[in-house]
Amino acid sequence: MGQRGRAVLQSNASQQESSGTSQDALKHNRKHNICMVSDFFYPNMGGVESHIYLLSQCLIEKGHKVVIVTHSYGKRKGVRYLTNGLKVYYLPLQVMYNQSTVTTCFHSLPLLRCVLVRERITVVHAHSSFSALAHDSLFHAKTMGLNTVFTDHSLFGFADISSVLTNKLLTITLCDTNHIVCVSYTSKENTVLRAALNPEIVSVIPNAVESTDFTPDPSQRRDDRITIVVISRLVYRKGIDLLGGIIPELCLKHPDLNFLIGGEGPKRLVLEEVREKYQLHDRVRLLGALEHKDVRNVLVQGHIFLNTSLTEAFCMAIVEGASCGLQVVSTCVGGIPEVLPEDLITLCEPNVRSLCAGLEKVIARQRSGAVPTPASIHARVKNLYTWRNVAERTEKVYDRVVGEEVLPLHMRIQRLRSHCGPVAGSIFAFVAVLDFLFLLLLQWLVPDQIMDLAVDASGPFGMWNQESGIKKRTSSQKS
Amino acid sequence: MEGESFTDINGTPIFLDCQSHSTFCREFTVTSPKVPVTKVIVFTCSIWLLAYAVFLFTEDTVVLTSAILITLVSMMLYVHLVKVEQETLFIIGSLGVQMSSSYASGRETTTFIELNKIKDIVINEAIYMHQIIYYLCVLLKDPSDPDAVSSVVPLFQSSKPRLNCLMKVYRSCQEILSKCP
Amino acid sequence: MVLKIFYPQCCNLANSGLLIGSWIQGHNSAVVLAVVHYPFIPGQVKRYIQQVSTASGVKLSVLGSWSLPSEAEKGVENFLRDLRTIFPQDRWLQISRKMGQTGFNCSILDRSQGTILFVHYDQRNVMLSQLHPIQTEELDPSDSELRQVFQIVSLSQPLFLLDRYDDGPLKSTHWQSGGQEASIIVELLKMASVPLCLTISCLLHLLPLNFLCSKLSTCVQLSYRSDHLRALSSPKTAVGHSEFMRKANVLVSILVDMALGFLLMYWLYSDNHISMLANALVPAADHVAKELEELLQWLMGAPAGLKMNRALDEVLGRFFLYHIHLWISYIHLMSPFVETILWYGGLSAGLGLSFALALLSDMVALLTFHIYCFYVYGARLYCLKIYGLSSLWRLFRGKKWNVLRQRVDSCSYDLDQLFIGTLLFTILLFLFPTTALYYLVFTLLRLLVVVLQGILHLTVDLINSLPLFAVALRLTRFYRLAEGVKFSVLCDEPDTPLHLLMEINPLSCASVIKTYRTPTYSCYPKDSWTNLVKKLFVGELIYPWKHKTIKTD
Amino acid sequence: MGPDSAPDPPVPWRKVLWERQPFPDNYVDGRFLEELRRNEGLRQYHYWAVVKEAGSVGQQLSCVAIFITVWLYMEQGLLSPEVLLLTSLVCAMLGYGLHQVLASTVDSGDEPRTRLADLQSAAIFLSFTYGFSPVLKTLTESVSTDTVYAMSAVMLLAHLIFFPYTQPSPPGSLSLNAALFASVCLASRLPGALHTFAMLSCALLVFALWPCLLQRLREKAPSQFTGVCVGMCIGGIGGLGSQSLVGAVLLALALGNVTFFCPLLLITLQRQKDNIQGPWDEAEIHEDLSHFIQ
Repeated sequence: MGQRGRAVLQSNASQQESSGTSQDALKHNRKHNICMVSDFFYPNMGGVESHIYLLSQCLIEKGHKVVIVTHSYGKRKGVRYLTNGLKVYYLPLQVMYNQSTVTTCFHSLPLLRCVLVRERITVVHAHSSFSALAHDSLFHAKTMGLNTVFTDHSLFGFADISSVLTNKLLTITLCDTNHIVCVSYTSKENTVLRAALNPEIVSVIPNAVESTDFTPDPSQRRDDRITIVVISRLVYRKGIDLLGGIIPELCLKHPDLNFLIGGEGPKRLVLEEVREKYQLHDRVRLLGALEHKDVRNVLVQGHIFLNTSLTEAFCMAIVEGASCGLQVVSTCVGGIPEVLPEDLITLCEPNVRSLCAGLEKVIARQRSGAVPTPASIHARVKNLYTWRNVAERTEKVYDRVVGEEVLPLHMRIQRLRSHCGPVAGSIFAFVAVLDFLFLLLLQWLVPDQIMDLAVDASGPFGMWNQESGIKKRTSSQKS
Repeated sequence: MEGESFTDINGTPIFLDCQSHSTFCREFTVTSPKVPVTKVIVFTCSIWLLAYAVFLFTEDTVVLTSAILITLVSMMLYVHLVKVEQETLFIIGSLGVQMSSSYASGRETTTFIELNKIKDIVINEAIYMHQIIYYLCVLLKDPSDPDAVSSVVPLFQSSKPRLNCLMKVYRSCQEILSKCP
Repeated sequence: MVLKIFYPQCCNLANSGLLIGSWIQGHNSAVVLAVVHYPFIPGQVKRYIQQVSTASGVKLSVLGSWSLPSEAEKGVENFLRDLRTIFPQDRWLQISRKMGQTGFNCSILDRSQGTILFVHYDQRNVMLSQLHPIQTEELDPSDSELRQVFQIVSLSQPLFLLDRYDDGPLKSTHWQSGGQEASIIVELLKMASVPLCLTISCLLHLLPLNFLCSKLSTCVQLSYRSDHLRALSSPKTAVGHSEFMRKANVLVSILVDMALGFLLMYWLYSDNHISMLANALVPAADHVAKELEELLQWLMGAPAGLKMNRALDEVLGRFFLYHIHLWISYIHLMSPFVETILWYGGLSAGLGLSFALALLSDMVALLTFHIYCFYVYGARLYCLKIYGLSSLWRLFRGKKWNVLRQRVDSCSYDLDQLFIGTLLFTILLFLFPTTALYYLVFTLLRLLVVVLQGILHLTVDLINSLPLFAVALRLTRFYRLAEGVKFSVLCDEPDTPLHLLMEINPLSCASVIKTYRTPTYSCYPKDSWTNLVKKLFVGELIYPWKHKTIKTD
Repeated sequence: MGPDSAPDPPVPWRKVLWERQPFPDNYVDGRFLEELRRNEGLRQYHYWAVVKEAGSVGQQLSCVAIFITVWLYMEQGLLSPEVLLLTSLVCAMLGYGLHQVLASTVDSGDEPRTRLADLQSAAIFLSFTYGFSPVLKTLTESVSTDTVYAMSAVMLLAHLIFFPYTQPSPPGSLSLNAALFASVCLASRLPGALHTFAMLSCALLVFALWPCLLQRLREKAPSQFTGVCVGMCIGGIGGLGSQSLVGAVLLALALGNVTFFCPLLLITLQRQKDNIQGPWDEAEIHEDLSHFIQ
C-alpha cells in the first residue's frame, strides 16, 4: 500500500516532465485513453465480465490506458486496482434488477464526468445492452463531446413488449454512437435491425478463449464409459428442459453413458427430478456452481461436450469444450454455427429428438474410434480465437473512431429526431438538452481545472509498467 | 517557515504551513479561511426575514423570538461542531503521528497514533459526494496480521486539500517514516 | 535511531544526581522515574533499587546522571563519567542543563550515537491515569510503547513513597504526595466496611431470592439490586481497574438511588400526600371506566360514520361492557384499602427511587388489567380473522400454501370446497371491519399503557446503569481516564535535542458512559419498529420490554 | 482486418468466425440479413369459425344476464322463493340426467364420479347454504345498497374476465369464486332467509353446474352447442327485456359486438401484422417435456 502511494508520487513527477512532449507522442503512436463502462464486472462472474477484463489486459499490454467503470458491489466501492494497473471505479449507484443500475438519465453524470475528465479519456467503450450504466455513459459521453464504442453481447427478439421497449432504448443510445462491435454475424444482423443502424459502422469481433487454460488431458477420461459434459447456468434460456428430456432417453439406450453437469440455477430442480425418477444418481452428477479455474478439470473428464442453449450470441463454452479436445454437440441457434468449423461440431435442431440423434451419431463415432485425438482438436482450435487478436481488431476500431468528429448539440438533436421517430426522438432530444444544461451547471460548480488529474497506472505514462515490483503486490489485492 | 497557499477540492484557497522542529519531527498546519461575514449576514437576514414574514401573518411574537434563538443556537453549533479552522498533522519520527483539528470556537480535538500501529501513510482515491478526490490517509496495522490493513484514518478531513498540497505533505512524511522504520 | 527519554516534569529543577528509571523493552527508549541526589553511598542506592524493583515488579536501574548548572564545578563532569563504572550499564545517559538554555543536553556513552528526543510527562497524572481501551494482560515487549510507559510509571508507586520528609540516607526528587494523610473517619469506614460486607452477603445468601418471579418489575429490580449488593459485598478487594470501577459505579448509583428515594419518601409522608393520592385514585379509576364505557357505546353505534355489522357489534360491545362492570365493582371493593396499600408501598422508596418506580410500573400494569384483557380478546379475534381471510383469499384465487416448500402453489379445488370457502370468505370479509375497529381502539389504549410502562422502565434502567462514578471522575479528575496522549513542542532550540510535552488526552464523556455502563437485564425494546408494526398488523400480542433472562429459557 | 481495409477480395465471403477472411470487420456482404423472415407461422382465421368460438363468450354473458333477471324478479317479489327452488330442482334434475346420458355415450378416460359422491356434494351445498342463509341475510345490512351493487358488478365482471372459455369444465377458481361472492352480496339484499337460500341455489346452478353441462355438450354434441348458445342469448335478452328495455338493448349490443364485430376486427387487424424472425430468436420448446419428470 505504501508503495502504491509512492508510485503515485513519482508518476506525477514524471508526468510533469513529459507533459510537453506527451501530446505529440499520443497522436503519433495512437495510444488511447479508454474507459470501459458496464454494470457487469468482477466480482460478478460471467461472459461480459471476463470479456471486459481480458480485453482490457490486452489493451494495456499494447500500451493503452484503460480504466473500467462499474457500479459498486456490496462493500466493494470506490477505486480499486487490478493486475497491471487496471483501474476500476466502483461507483455508488443503486442497483435495480439483475445487477443493472437504476437509470434516470441524469444522476450518473456527475460521477461519470469526474472519471472522464480526471482520466483524460478519449474513447468511451460501453458493454452489454442489459446495462443501464452503459447506456447512460454513451449518452453522457456524447454530451461531453467524446467518441463512443458499444459492444453488444446478446441477442434479442422483436416479438414481446419488453424487447420492443429495450430496442427503442437501444435505438436512442446507439443513434450517435460512433462504432458498434458485435460478437458474431448473427448478432450484427440482430443489432442492426434492433437499433436501425447503418451496417457499415458495425464490426464483428468475436469473443476469445484463453486456450492455454483449456488444454486436453485424455488421461483424466475413463475409457470404459462415455461421459457427456454440460457446463452452463441451469436456466430456461440454456435449454435445460431439453437436457432433462435427453438424459433419460440416452441413458436407457446406452448403459455406459454418464452425464457430468456443472452449473447452478433455478432449473436444477428439473434435472434432480429426472435423476430421481429414473434412478440415475450414479450416472448423472450435478456439480453445482463451478469456479472458472475448475471448469477445465471438469471438461477434460468428458468425451463429448453438449450445449443445449436456446439462444446464444457467440457461445464461448463450445470453444472451451473443443479446446479441451471434446467432441462438441450443440443446438443450431444464434451465432453458434459460425463459431466452429463443421467437422468439429455436430449441430442439431433445438428439440430432444434431433439432439439425441446427433449425440447418438457422435457416441457411435466415439465407440468406433473414428474421432480425431484431443490433441489434434486442441491444435486446431488453439489459434482460432485469441484475446490478442480481439485487442488488435478493437484497437483498429478505436483508431477509426478517434478521428471522427462529435456532433454538436443542434446536430445531435436533429439526428435524434430524424432517427428515433418523432415521439421518442423529441423526448430524448429534450433529455439531451437537459443533460447538456446539467453538464454546464456541473462545470460551473466544479470547473474542470479544479479536478485533480488522475495519476496513470497503465498507458503510455503508466507507473506500473515502470516499476515491476508493484505489479506483484497489487495483483494479490484482487482477491 | 513561510506558509504556502493552495486550494481545496472546491477551489477555495487554503494555507499550508510546514514547521520542521527537527530532522525527524514536522508539523503541517492547514488553515482554512474564516467564515466570511457576508455569508453570516445573509444567513441571519434570510432567517429573520422569513420569521418576520411569518410574524406578519400570525402576529405572534414567539416566532420572532424563536427565530433569533434558532439563529444563535445554530451559529454556535456550527462554530463549535462543524467549522474547522485549522488541521494539524504532527509527525514525530519513532514515536507516532498526531492529528488535531481546532474548531472556530476554539475547541480542539486531538488523536495520537503510535508508530507501531501505523503501517504507512499514503495518498488514496475515494468517491466523495459527487466527486472523486485524492486524500491522505494513515493505514493502521491489523494487530493479528502485520501485513494486513485493519482500518484507514483519513487526514485533513475537513479542509480536503488538492493533490499538489497532499503531495508535499506526503513527501515529507515519507522522508521521516523512511528514516525511522 | 532516535533515543526517546521520558522525563518527569518535576525533575526539571532537581539537584544533580543519579537518574533512576527503566529501559523499555523492545523500544529504544527510557523512562526516568526519579533523581537520587548527592551525596549517596552506591551500595545503598543499589540496595534501594533492588527493594523497589521487587516491590513494584518493574526492572529499575540507574540510567545515568543528571547535573544542574548551579553547581558548576569542573570536577563534576569527570565524576559523573566515573559513576558509570560503579553502576555498570550498557548505555549511560548524561543529562545536563546549561545556563541560558531551557533545553537540556544529553550525551549517551555507548557504542551508538543517535538523536535524542525528550518527552516530558507529568508523573502524577501518568501514574494515576488508566489508558483506554483497557487491557488486562501483563507487560508485553511487543506492546505499544506508551502503554508500557504508563504501566511502568503506575507500577513504580513504591518508589514515590520515599518523600521529602523521610530521614533515610537517600534523597531523591520525583513526584511526591504531600505525605500520607490519615483521616480517622476514612480509616474507621474502611475498618467497618469488612464486617458490614460480610453481614450483607450472609443475609443475601440466607434470603431465598430465587422464588422471585420475573413478571413483576419490582421483583426484577429486587433481584437485580441484590445481585449488585452481592457483588459489592464480596469481602475480596477489587482486582484491576475495571472491576474497581464497576464496584464504585454500582455503589454510587445505589447511594444516589437511595438518596432520591428518601427525598420522595419525605415528600410523600410530609403533607399527607398519601391520602390525597389515595382519594384521587378511586375517582380516577372510575373516570377511566366511564370513559371506556362511553367509548364502547360509541363503538356500538356507528363510530366515525362507519357501518358495522350490527349483530356482531352488539355482541362484542356487551361483552366488553360486562368486563368494565366487573372491573368497577372490583375497584369499589378495593377502595377502603387503597390508602393502606399506598402507605406501605411508599415505604419501598426507602430502598431507592428505582424501587418506587418499579412498583409504580407494576401498579399501572395491575390497574390497567382490563385494558390488557380487552386488547387480548380483540387481538385474538382479529388474528383469527386475518389468518382465515388470508388462507381463504388464496382459495379464492385458486392457490394454496405449500407447507413443505414454503410457497404458494396453484391448486385445483373441488366444487364443494370452492363453494364453502367462498361462503366463509364472504362472511369473514363482511365481519372483518367490525373486529378490526375494536382491535384498533383497544390496541391504541394498550399502546398508551405500554408507552407509560416503557418510560418507567427506561427511567429505572437509567438509574441502574448510569456510571455516575466514572462520569464524576471524568469531570473532576480528567487525567484518570485517558483515551491517549497528546504531544506539543516544549522547546525547540538549535543546539539542544527536541523537547516534547506529553499530556493526557481525556476520554470523551460519551465513551465514558459507553465503557462503564453497568450491564442490565432489560433495556432494549423487544422488537424493531418495522417488526412491531408488522406484529400489530397481523394481531400478534405485544409486550413492552423483554427481559434477557426470559429470552434464554 | 480492422474496419475499412482490403477493398478487393478474391474469395467469396463466408458467414463464419473461425476463418480469418480478407475482409474488414465491418464488411457488409450481399447476403446480409438473408435469413430474415417475416410473419412466420401465421395462423389464418376464418370468420365464421371465430364467430362460433365467440359464441361461448356470448353465452356466458347471457348466463349472467339471466341470473340478474332472476334476482330482479325476486327482489320485486314477482317470484316467490318456493317457485324458484322448485324450478331449480327440476332444472338440476333435468341437467343431471342429460349429463349422465352424455357421459354414457362415450366412455370417458378419467374415472367417473359415483352417484354417491354427487349426492354427497349436493347435500353439502344445500345444508351449508341453508345453515348460513340467516347469517348471510344480515351480513350486508349496514352496508349501503350502492356499495353492494358496485361490488357485485365488479365481481361479475371479474367472473366474465377470468372465465376459462376454452375449457369450462373444472370451473376456474377465481371466476367461480367471484360469481359466488357476487351472488352472496346480491342474495343478502333479498327480504327473507328463504329468498337468500333460493337465490344461492340458483347461483350454484347457473355458475357452477351449467358450465359443466355445457362442456359435456360441446364435447359430445358440437352441433347442438351452437343452438344452445343461441338459445341462451335469446333467453338472456328476453329475460332482461321483461324487466328493463334499456338493459336488453345494451345486452343485445354487447352480444353482437362480442360475437360478430370482434372477430371481424381480429381478422382485419391480422393483415397489419409484421413480425421479424431470424436465427437470433430464442428457440421455442414445442415438445411436452413434462412427462419426463412426472
